Amino acid sequence: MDLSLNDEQSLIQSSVERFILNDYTFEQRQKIVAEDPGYSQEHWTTFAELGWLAIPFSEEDGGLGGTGVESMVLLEQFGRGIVVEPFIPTVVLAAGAIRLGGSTEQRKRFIPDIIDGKLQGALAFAEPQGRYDLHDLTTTATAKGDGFVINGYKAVVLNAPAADFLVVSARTSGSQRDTDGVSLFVLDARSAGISRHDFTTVDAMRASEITFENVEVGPDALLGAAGAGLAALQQVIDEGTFAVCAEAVGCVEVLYKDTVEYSKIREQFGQRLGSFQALQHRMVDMFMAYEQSRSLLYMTAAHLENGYDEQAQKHITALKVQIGKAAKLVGQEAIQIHGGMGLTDELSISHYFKRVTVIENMFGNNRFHLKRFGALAG
Amino acid sequence: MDLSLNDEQSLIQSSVERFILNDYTFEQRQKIVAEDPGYSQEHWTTFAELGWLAIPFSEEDGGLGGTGVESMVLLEQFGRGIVVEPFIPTVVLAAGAIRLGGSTEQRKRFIPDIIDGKLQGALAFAEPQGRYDLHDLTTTATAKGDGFVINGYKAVVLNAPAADFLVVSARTSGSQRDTDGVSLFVLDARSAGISRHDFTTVDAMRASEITFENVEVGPDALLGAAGAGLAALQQVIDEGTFAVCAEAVGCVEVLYKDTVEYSKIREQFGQRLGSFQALQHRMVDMFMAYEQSRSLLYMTAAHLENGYDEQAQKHITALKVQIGKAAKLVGQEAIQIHGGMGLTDELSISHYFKRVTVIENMFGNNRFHLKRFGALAG
Amino acid sequence: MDIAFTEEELAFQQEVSDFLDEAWPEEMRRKYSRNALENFSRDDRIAWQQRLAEKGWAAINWPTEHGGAGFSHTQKYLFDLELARAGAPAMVPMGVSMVAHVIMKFGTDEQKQEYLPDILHSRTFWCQGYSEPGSGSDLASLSTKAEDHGDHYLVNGVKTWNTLGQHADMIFCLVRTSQEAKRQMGISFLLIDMKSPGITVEPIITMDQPKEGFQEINTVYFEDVQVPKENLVGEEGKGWTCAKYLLEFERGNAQSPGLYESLNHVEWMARETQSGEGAVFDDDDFRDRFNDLKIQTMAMEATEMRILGSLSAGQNVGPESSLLKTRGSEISQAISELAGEVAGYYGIPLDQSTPLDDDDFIPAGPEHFSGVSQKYFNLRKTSIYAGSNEIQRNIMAKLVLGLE
Amino acid sequence: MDIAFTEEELAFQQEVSDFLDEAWPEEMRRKYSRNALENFSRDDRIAWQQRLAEKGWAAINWPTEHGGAGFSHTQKYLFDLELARAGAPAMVPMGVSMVAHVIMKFGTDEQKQEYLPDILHSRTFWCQGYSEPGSGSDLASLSTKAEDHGDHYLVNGVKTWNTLGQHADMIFCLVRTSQEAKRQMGISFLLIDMKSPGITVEPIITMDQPKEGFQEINTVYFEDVQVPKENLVGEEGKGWTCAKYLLEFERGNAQSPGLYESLNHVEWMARETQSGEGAVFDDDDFRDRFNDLKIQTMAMEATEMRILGSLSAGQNVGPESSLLKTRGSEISQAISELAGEVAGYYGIPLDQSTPLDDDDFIPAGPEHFSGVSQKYFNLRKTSIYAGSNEIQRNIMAKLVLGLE
Repeated sequence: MDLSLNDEQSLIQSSVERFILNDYTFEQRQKIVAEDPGYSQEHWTTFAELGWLAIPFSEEDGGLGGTGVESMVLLEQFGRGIVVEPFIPTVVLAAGAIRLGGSTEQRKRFIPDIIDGKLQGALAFAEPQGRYDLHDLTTTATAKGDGFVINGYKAVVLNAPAADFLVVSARTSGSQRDTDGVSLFVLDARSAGISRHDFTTVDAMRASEITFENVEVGPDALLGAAGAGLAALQQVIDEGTFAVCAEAVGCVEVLYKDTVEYSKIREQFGQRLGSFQALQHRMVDMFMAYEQSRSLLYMTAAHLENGYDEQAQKHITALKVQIGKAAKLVGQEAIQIHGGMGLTDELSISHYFKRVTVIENMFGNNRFHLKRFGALAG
Repeated sequence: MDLSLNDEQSLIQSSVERFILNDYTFEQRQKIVAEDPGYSQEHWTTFAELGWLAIPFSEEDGGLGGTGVESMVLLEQFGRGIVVEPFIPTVVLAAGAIRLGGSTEQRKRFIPDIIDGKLQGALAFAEPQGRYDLHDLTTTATAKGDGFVINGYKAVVLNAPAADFLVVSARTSGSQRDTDGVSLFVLDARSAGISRHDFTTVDAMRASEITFENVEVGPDALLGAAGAGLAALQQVIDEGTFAVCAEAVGCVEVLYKDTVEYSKIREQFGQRLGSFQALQHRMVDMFMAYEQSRSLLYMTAAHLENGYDEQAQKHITALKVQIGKAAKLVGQEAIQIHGGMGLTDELSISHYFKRVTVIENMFGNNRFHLKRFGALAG
Repeated sequence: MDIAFTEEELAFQQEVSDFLDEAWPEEMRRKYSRNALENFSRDDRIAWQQRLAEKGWAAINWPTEHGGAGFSHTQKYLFDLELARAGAPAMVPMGVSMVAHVIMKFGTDEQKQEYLPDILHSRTFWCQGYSEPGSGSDLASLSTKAEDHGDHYLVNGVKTWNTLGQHADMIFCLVRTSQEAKRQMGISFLLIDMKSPGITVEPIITMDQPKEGFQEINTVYFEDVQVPKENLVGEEGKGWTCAKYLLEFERGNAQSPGLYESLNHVEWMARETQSGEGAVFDDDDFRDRFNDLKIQTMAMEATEMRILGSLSAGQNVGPESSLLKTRGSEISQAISELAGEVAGYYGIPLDQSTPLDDDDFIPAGPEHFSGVSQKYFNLRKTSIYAGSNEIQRNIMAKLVLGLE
Repeated sequence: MDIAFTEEELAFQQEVSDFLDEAWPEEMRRKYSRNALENFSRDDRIAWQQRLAEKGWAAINWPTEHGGAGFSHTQKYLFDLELARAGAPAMVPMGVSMVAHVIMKFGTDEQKQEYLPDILHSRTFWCQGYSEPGSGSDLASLSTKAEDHGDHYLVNGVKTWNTLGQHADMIFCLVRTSQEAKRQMGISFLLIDMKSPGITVEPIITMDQPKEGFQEINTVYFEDVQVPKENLVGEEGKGWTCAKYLLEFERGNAQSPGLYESLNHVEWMARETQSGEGAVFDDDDFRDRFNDLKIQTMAMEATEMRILGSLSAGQNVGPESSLLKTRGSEISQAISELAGEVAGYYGIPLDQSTPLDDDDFIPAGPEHFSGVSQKYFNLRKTSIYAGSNEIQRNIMAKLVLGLE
């Protein structure tokens, strides 16, 4: 039983920490998000050079063979910088589907270029009527020749505006809410029949609504066996959930620590805010929420080291609940204790708050995961 | 729109308030509960003399024709004294069933003696498997001759040890959870076939588990039409719910005010407790919870003045939720802020806390009423 | 006790409802419910307020001698209720509900004649200059200076958290006219023309990111601004008295009608929105939490009835107003949180639509989810402004509980 | 990172489990789970502790030189886990986990020889004399006096919140040996024989109303009690140092095993208990709240692993122990609240049963509901004793967050 990082993991941690501190100040971030494409290609190249984009991939695929702990370490630091570069959409989600569901040929086709920072991807999985149910799909892929024709609509596809390739979930058989019959396809994001409505998100990311109209793909677009894609999709979403939780822990750390620091400087009625006992106790609650969230994050990572089994799934779902509650408490209190300044776009604190609010609504909110936790065995 | 008391109601209020202040100190109460029958017959006689036992009954039945507001005023003050005399079990519940469901003959047989303080009653309605569902009954009443034979088991019947008469819900037809087929019977508490297991409650009341074994009753025991007793029972329980809510508001008032007063005297680290801002803010939350509960109590009473309609039912159910939450918050905080002293039997504060805890579990807890609220129209 | 409305009251309610059908038609409602933030345009707002004024309903808290509506407490409640139902905005408060009361109480006859009619008929748009950078809830720490230059004051300083100043014709300010030992002394209450040379207005972008020109708050800079002496209200150095008097009017309105309306909207959205086999509203847990907020609102409504109802006309709400402010903000924030939960992924897109006719913004998802998260972000302000909830709790601890 | 246990650790866990099967058999478990309050009898408790001592497992926090179990952190965790699973009580802490550490650190060799073996083998039952009427969380305000009478101290005063003093052979006390300006000075640490003339023990009846003789706490009165000088531990006037040292040991144990056990019990009850068409546990809302507590417990477990696991043997937990104490008490209180909810009407009867063989108390309802409300009342203490949660938050604000 050991929840500490090994030397290699600690090295990643300090390298990312240094990057955030030196090259990713809030001012720099704000410049990046103000202009298209909403992230820095230069940073993305740096991520590739530092090997960060290779972390989750097997050595066979040219990656570093990370187990989850390494991604966690990276994303916790990314959270501290509210990094907007699309690591989660491209590396964790879209490439994750290829990593888990793709053939050797498919992996070779995409993963080396992803690791080199040359490809951006997006996972188009959510539909308006489906909410958080991955299997609730009206998008269809109908066999045509040896390939498929995809028709349907996908909601809030993160990083789609920049994506070179898309991974799409579509139904090859069965009815809307069947768990069988779900297939995953990887395709060129500029394929004929794809139209996008691009938009900015409240947390300064870019995303799209995507319509698929008679999009024809070849047989090599299918990831894994037809109709059996739900398991891979579930695992990708679980890994994505774990990733946003790691990021949220980093955000929560900044939210609570910045608030404590602010309270030490800011004066009201001739007294430092931090000397008011009512606020002290509330900041202690923020600290406790952070500390416990981080602990559960690390315990979940330790389970993932054992493999993506039922215990790991159960811990990921528990973690999402814990982080969701902690982030809401800490975020709301951070704004409240910052007072008027906390409401402004000018201070970084509101941006952390918005990021954790979005994370709470991603991949299933608190109540969704509370129910899933109850339904999972173990 | 007017939530204030009229002159007569104000008179009742100040008369009960005086009684609590002068004749019902905590020490006096503790003496009463230490001995059988667990309440003061002398006080009961006083209640009768002051006309309090006549409040809810119609003038036709020899009562004062109160509408709910008068009972509320009385019980709010009873709450301030954590009065143990069985006003709710006898007058509100057992006699309430007769008042609502009884024939002229039946009302004449019981109500005058109840008003005179000569009769004690108890309502035996809950069964272990039924929890808060009034219609979930395994107790049966089978026709025999022109009367009935009752068999079954009733749980936690308040005031049963002292009761002269019982009102019992039993199934005359249908299966366990049917809403039809529920009948109410009034019978002598010492009828052959009735056996009791008496006990004290955590809030110093007396109650019994009751077994009915071939208890024979005549046709005059049936209250209202056979099989159609659920409506009257539901109304009685709603009136009981309203009554305990009024009582709880009185308890909450004492819990919060005593805590504030204690915090003004008690010193820690050379400072009065009440000067610590963290405690001040929590005591403000106690105050707000009280104030809003009391407001909703009064608004509910105003609806009851209009009659026992859907709006009244909905308000009673909302009130139970509001009071349940408020009493839990205020009770727990009162104990916590009193510290070690709050844990003792010696101080009255823990007795108020225990009473509101019991009230929370009576007639449906918070979650039961939250669901009922959602199910009620309007 | 009596929960029912009289026939007269019900007739009044009908009258309000009929008026709103015409004055704030479905078309306006649709225009402003396109985005949860409901950023009204200056023109629409003024036109609407002038309609209210024509009807005699612009100034519901004014005495009738000055053109007040003369509503009873019940009428006020019903008026708020119908306004909320129709989705029509309340009057912008800075003129009619704030500075007007100070002018009525402390102003000269000349000032009353000059300002009150224009306020009543929305011919002048007012804003407020109280807070300063760094002052937060500690208003008395202000440092904007007004120096005596004979016939005028020379004003220098910065005011912030200024609501809708970009639209304003006039601003009422607390300024320091002398340095006294006790900080509350030496503060004066000044009316300043926003077109005066030396005034600049800069938007503050809040985290809900309203579109340019639709910001709610601003910083106002004063650089050698000349203000005629006749623009002083009350005595010089007694501005704190005016400010305290005004504060009493800030928190007296019934909030439950608006809260019910927000709840109804969330319920409607949750019934429209699918989740799993059924609608979001069919989920037990969701409905329980929704109903819990509804019950909190009922308790709030009952408290408003008790507190507001017990006042005779013209009386001010005491420290209990702190309770209403605190609970009202907490409940409204919780409702907006629930709305965000209903929106799910569609809480993520940023909505920067405006109510301007030439705006061709297309929302990413269903229109009713547009700006739902931004509304949640925006409402964080309600527990911070007008005396943060911490300040309100301090006030209640002191004035209601007697704790110091 | 590694979440799995080694083979050696699993073998150890099995050994504990096998031992418990024999030493704390199902029969004892049934006896004490009859009532949620689990008031153990003195005899059963001592017999059990002596069994642990025989096995070498009585003193899990002692160095092995004094007879400590020499457990690793993981072993401690597994030991706590199995104890909780078997429903076996932990050691009464006042001897083995409290005074023993002070004696080891500050005691003379004679004191070590005289007291430690008897503590280890539960031949002496210890209790604590710290708090005084009125002192609350402010320990340093104590006023029990120990006057120097040459070869002995003469002790006069009152100690309260004394746990299980009715069973005790010895008490360790903080007493005032001189009056100093700084209140922490002049306090000394004394060991006193409970059979000394002048000592009387009076029960404090707590709101959970335990049966006579089974009270958890007492007041202890000292009237001219003579205490030999050799019973002073450490230097005269340095008792505060002993007390502070001891406090570090009070909050270091893993609580999650016990919390999981309580949750399992609630789950079992909720599955057994009917509500409407199904079991209470089938209610979505109930299960969500139950699982929320379970997730809180998982986060607590993870925090314990991180904090306790990062210590090398003998190191003390820092201010983070305040986090564990605070959250542990809050979660355990919430679990007991949920248990009360399951019990419904059967939370109302008072249970005054005892584990004595001649007790013929018959519970009103199903046995598993006996004392459920009383347990809820009883656990209110956990956020008050050993430094209230307010004190813990003060400590964290100061030592972790650096706020003053």
